[in-house]
Amino acid sequence: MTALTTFLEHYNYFITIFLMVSGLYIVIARGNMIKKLVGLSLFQTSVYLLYVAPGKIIGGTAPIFDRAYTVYSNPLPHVLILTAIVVGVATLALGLALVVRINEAYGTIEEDEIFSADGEI
Amino acid sequence: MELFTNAVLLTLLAIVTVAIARQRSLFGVVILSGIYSFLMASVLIVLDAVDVAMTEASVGAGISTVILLATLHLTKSIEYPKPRNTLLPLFVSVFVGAALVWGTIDLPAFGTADAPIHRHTTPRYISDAQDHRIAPNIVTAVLADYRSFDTMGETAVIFTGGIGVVLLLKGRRRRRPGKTAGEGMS
Amino acid sequence: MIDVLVDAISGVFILSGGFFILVGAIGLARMPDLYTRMHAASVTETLGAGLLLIGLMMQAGFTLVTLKLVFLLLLLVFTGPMASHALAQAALHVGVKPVLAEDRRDRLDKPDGPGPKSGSEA
Amino acid sequence: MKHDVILRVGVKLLLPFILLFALYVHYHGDYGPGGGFQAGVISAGMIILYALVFGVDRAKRIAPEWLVERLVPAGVLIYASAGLPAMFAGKNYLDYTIYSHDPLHGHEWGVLLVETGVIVTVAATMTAIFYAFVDRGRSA
Amino acid sequence: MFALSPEDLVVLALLIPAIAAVLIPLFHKSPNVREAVTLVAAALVALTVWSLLPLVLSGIRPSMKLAEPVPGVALAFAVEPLGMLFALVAGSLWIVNSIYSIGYMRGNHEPRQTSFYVCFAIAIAATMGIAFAGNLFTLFLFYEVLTLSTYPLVTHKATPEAMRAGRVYLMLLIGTSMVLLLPAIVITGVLAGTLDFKAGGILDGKIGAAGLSLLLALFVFGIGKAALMPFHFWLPAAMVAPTPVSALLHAVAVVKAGVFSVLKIIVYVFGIDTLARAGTTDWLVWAASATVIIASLVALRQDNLKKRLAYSTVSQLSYVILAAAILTPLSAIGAAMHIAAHAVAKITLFFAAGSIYTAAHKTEISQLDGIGWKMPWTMTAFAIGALGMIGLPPTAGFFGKWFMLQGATQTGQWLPVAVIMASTVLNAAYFLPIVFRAFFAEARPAYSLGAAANVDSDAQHDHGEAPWPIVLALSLTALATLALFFAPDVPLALAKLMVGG
Amino acid sequence: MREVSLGLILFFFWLALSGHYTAFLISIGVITTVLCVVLARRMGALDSEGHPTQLFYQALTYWPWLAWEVVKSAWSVTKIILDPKLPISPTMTVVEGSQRTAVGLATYGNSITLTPGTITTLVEGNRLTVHALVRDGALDLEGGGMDQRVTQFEGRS
Amino acid sequence: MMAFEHHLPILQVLVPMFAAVLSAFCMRGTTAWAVALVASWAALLIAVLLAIKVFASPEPISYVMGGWTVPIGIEYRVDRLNAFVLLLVTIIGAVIMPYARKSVAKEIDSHQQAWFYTMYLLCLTGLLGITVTGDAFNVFVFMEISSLSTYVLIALGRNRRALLASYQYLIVGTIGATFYVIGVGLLYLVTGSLNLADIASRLGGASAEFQRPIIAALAFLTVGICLKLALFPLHVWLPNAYAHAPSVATVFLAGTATKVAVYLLIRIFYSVYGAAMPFTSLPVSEILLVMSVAAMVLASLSAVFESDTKRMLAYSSVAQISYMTLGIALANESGLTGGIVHMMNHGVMKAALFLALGAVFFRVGSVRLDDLAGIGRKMPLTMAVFVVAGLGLIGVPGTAGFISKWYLAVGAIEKGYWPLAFVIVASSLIAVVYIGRVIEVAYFREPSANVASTRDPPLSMLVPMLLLGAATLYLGVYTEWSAGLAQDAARMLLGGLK
Amino acid sequence: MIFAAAAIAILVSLALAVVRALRGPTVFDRVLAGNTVGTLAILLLATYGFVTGRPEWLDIGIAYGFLNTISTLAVLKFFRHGDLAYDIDEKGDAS
Ligand code: NA
Ligand code: NA
Repeated sequence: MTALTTFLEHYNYFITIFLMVSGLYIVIARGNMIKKLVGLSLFQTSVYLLYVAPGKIIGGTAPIFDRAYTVYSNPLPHVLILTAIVVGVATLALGLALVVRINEAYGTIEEDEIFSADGEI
Repeated sequence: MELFTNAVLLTLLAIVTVAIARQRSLFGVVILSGIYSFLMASVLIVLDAVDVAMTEASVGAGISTVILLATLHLTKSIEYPKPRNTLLPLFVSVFVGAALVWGTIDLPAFGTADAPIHRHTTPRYISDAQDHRIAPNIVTAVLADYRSFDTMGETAVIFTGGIGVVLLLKGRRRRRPGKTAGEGMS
Repeated sequence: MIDVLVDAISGVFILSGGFFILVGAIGLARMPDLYTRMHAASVTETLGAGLLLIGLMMQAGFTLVTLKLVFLLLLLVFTGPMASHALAQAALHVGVKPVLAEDRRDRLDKPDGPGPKSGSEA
Repeated sequence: MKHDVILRVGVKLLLPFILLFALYVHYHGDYGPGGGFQAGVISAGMIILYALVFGVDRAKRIAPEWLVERLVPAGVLIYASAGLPAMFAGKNYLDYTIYSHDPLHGHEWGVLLVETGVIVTVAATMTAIFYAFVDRGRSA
Repeated sequence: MFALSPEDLVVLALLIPAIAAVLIPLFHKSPNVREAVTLVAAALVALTVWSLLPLVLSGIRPSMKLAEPVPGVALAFAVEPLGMLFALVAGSLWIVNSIYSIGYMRGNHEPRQTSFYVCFAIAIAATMGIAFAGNLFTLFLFYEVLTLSTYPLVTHKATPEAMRAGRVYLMLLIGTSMVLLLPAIVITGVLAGTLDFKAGGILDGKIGAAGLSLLLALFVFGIGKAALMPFHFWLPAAMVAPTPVSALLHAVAVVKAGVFSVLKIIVYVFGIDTLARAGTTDWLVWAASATVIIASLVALRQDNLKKRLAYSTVSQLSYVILAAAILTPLSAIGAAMHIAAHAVAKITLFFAAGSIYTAAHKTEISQLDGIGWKMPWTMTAFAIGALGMIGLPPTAGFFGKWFMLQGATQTGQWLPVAVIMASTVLNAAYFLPIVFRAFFAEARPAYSLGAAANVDSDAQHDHGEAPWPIVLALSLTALATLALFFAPDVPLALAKLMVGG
Repeated sequence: MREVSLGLILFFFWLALSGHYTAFLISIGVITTVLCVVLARRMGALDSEGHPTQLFYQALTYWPWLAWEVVKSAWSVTKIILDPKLPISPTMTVVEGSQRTAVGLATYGNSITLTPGTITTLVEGNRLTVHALVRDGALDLEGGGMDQRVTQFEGRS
Repeated sequence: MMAFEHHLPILQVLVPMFAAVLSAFCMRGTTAWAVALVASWAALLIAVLLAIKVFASPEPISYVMGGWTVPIGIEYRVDRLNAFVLLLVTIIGAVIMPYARKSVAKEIDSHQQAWFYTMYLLCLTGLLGITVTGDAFNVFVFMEISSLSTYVLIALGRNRRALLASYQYLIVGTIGATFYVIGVGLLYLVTGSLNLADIASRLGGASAEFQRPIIAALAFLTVGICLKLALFPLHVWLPNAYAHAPSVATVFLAGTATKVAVYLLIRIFYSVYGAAMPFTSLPVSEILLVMSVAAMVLASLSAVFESDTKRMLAYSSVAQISYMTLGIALANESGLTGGIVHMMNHGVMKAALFLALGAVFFRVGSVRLDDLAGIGRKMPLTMAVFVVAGLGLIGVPGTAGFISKWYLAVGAIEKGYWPLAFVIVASSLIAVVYIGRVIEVAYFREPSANVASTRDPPLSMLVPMLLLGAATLYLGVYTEWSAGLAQDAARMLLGGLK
Repeated sequence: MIFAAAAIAILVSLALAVVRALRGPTVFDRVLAGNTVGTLAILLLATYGFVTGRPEWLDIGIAYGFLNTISTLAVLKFFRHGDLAYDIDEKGDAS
């Protein structure tokens, strides 16, 4: 019973962690460079939940002030995550630009093929 | 209702994540990650993070998709099917996950109002908003005033990324191997 | 009194909106190929979304929220078909063949036209 | 297919509204969700949409490449400069109270100023990135 | 010299060769000026250290601190009698060695002469630094500089063999110093709270007997330049270097720096009394004894002249260590004396070997039959040097062994006595036959002994003495070997001051 | 003319979105509106296609008609979806639009797509290739009812 | 000037940032270079002024953005530790700028040069920001500025492998940064604060209730930062990145980037967690020790077998970084001093080495070992700097490297880790091998055709090189500005341990 | 309650759309599903605003709508012309 309660109370965390693990897994396990970057994005995205979910107060409302409400969810994580999103998209764009250049240079975006290509030189 | 909606959306999110991991068509990956973003944005709405939701949708489902498509056009859209050894990655990521599970189980339950993050610094931001000190949107107030310096750094991050991409993609162009010439005349 | 009436009517709209949304989604899951699924999806986008939003407008009354809901509806109405059209066009271009009971495309050139044709699988 | 009528008409209809909405989001960041960043992304979205349908060359007539590339740092310049006057007034960096006799008003101006920096950089960067990718594809 | 304080003299002794090292490359286009710089610098260094001598003998102990990179770890100089002695030896021999080098390098048309003289000058500066080091850190610093500056000399010929020798040289010396000596210094610093050399040592009561013994082991093996077995093999390997370099290694600076450091550390860091009280240094006596005997036996089997000399050095160095390990004031005096004596004698021998190589292009002992009549000066000097090595009067070598024996017999340590006796016999056994061959064996036409390919042509062409600078140099050192027997006052006075002060 | 019209619409859009009627925000709204109009002009979005003011009155009657069409067809598609047998008969057909303007054609095409059960897939010249969920939908379109209605909406301009 | 003294902390970051923006407007490389030069020197001046101020006062300097109070606003906080790191970063930045002009002109396409300097300045901004800020999340923001610019700098290398190296670093760096953010998030969840000092003061109260999140946070922060600082075995990205980046970028990164990450680790361990927790109740010290020792030995060995000298030095960096982490792990005054001072010493030495290689590349167009034959006679000053700095790497007394090793060895012995002292010194022997290999080739082999006609680089490149070479020696003897300050910093950090 | 019912209907629809996105089979099925998810997200947002009593942020929905359109058109562009930069005016007769 308590275990179940704990599980439900921490469902957010678990999903967050699941997303994180999946993202990380894609990054490490996949050799396709675009796929890796998408995995990296997922990994970063999961952090959004880690920050934002605990900021939520049940019965609270969005942190935009209105006379009618007194309980607001925590705005600070939102601010931090806005920054994180920006960082994420900048990283993704840069990573993809690199992938484009790598594809031009090597003719492939599969890490395994690239490693073997470089090994031959 | 909040809990239920939240739980459903999170579950869908997890399902989409698995699908992304398994999807071999990179194009499919792009589409699925767009879906992921919309779901994430919905979750964020449920979590009262309206600003974040708007941003996530604009970035994840908008800009990211466009850039990814552009990249796919410049490269190729199918993942090389050669399977890698997935045991070690699995182990590493599951280990990281286990560490986090272990670390977060003591954290306050979802939605409780007396968690430490609600007791320190935030009350000040909220009470200031009550006094109309900066802006009704507390997120904006924190973003552009209390922690304005972070946001300046964030702008610099975009600047860095933007200049970086242009620097990498503009100028000297080499012919792609495997593609025939004459496709684009300019 | 009026409030209750508005509530009731809006409730009907919202619930039926939800119903058509769901129907569209079911169609999306059930239909056999891309193009037929698109028809189903458009139920969600048109009737489902329309009814729901109109119901919400009634709830909001004469406020800016209603106006925003109108904009939202207009947006869906304008962009939805564009997206569907774009999608169908792209799919056809790439060679995703529709499952057909009948192809009447040659009808204009040859007035008598051929009979029903069965399409290739998607 | 000479022109895709449906897309052309639809997009033409949409374009001004997207930009207006973006600027609305920008200027109402104080009151509701959104702000400079979201506005920047949506503005860039407008340029991208235009480029998708009418070609990137025409988009570059509206938002010339050189201008876009200059606006990227310009936004940062606006933001970072917004904090400077305070330093000359003996306050700490990014102290907005100096922007008005009424300190509360000063904050509003300050927020607006820095958000302007954000929208400029974000819109310009997203557009520049789009141009960069697309141009790479055309000349490859 | 008039207005110079004793401290200034110390600085000058380091500075002059350092300045020479900077000036020499400036004149690499005009070899005569370049060599003049070397000679002038050498003369000035000798002048400086000799003018420091009376001050030291009169009890003045110049000291200074230049910098303190780590609290308690200073770049400091302090002149004490032993260091003075070492500086005198090195400083004086540099002149002779320079004269010899000029003859040798030009005679053999060696390449890269400029860098040779630069490295040589740096090595002398480092040697001065070691001699005058006021603490372990300074000693260590110049010890490493000496290693590094002599590495290019060892590899001077740049042949694969030379490069290999250079690697051995560098890895062994740096290796032992980094892995053993440096930790020993650090440990000493942590235990004693200071690194300064102090009469009577700094470790008294700071560490137990076993610890003391272990620390001593770190030091003596860490100082690879002392060539205690098994860390001796860099010395024979380094024989590929030109002869002046060998002289520098064996006589002037390198190995002397090694045994000097060992002696200095035993006297001024451990303290003879402290070690004697702890009574756990027997192993050092054994190790040194073993080195003395084994190296002598190996030397006996070498046909290559320089190799034989090299093993002789290994053996002789351990005399010094043995003497120090006996742990009596008399034996310590003997050790100091032996440093000086071995220096002049061994340099004579190497000069002679180089002379033979320059004049006759011969490297093997078996080729030397009858050479004494062709090169009388050289071989006479060689004979004197050999006597010095054996320790027979009238050479300087006598006093060293004499004091060692006295110290050992006084305290009833019969093992060292036996070792010294036995090794004297061995010394005689591997040196006297060479002298004998040179003068009394009949010259044979050389046949291939694995030596250089041009042996045949050399055999046909008759040779005389080496160029005059070489002959001059080896005569001077041979004379010094004798002179030190008849006038041992200076080294003796300094050695006595060392144990008495 | 179109500039003014678009400006008014945009400004109304601004006011409707805003909800904060301070002097500052309203002036910003004006400026923004002007900016958008100028940009729309430069983008060529202010022609008869991009901003079809001429259709304003006709729209008032056409749209409600279309809305009812949507409801009817959505209902029929709903019935099909919920029918366990899924009674579909997908049909491809080509209809010819009788409209003379791009806006008219676009309206026709979009109207076809908007009504569930039919999708405009290709527009080539005046010919619209349509995919219909059931054969009857295709036949309806071929009947030209909607075409006429759109042409009527397009008017004489 | 007096009026602006108060603003020094923020100016430290603003100056390079404004310069980055200005350089982005520049059309020509030379103009951008001039901007970068002025900014780098100004940054050095500011760092010096800050250091003078900080080391003169017992209290850290605090500067809160926007005039808010801590922890409401973002605080810049300069104490002895980061004043020291600021010095290091700005010194390297200032020294390489005169060198950069010709090197960049040679290695970077002319149309990319201006923005190359933009990237450099952004990188500088980021590193200085990480160092000076007192806010955990602000660290992340500046970390990303420096990381993104670093990726670009690396990718601008001429070789196609530069792209690959950049991509790999991007992946690893982002994972590292995300780990860091997760750690910060957990800390924020249990303390409600983002200010480092404030977190530190609130951790005590929270530790009873949230033991596990606090430990998990420590783990994530540590792993994240260690990815950035390339601690073995998380170092795989570094050799490629350093080897293929443009010379100037390599110099700058090798001299500064990993050091700043080390700084951050020290900050987290000692200032935020207060040393007591990581080192007494958790096996952090032990784990770090093992990793460091492994790196010392294995990375050094990898360096021995490299035939590309830049890669060789990159592996050497991995080994040398572990001296710093070792110092952290020892957690006593001598050890920590050694770790901190090695940041400075290694920064100077490695920058000198890479500058020398950059000069070789400038003249010869290659830095492969075989192409360096006989270069010692043709580029005597360049290779002299290489030798001196190489000796520093080995840890020869009289060079800066010796000082670090001395403190570390003393720290190890004081802690009772006797064998460790031997490992520390033994690992420098491996450095003898790889530095020796270069020296052998450079001095004792006959010059090949393309080396035969070469000579030392122009004065603008030579002077910075000689300066750092001289600094390697100077810091080996006069250490009040290196070890002295480091010791001060170490004392301050360990104040919390007692 | 009514809102809740609608919200649940939307959630279920979301799930069905996600299923379609996973099952494909063609990439366009996924795009369709994605487009539908976008629409449903807008509707959920609108409904949820009424559930929580703060419906005023429909702006977000408008933003979603715009961006959904942009990305869908990008997809079309990608497949129809193989190039995002294709200029209709200049190279219209490609097909
Ligand atoms: Na906002
Ligand atoms: Na339809």
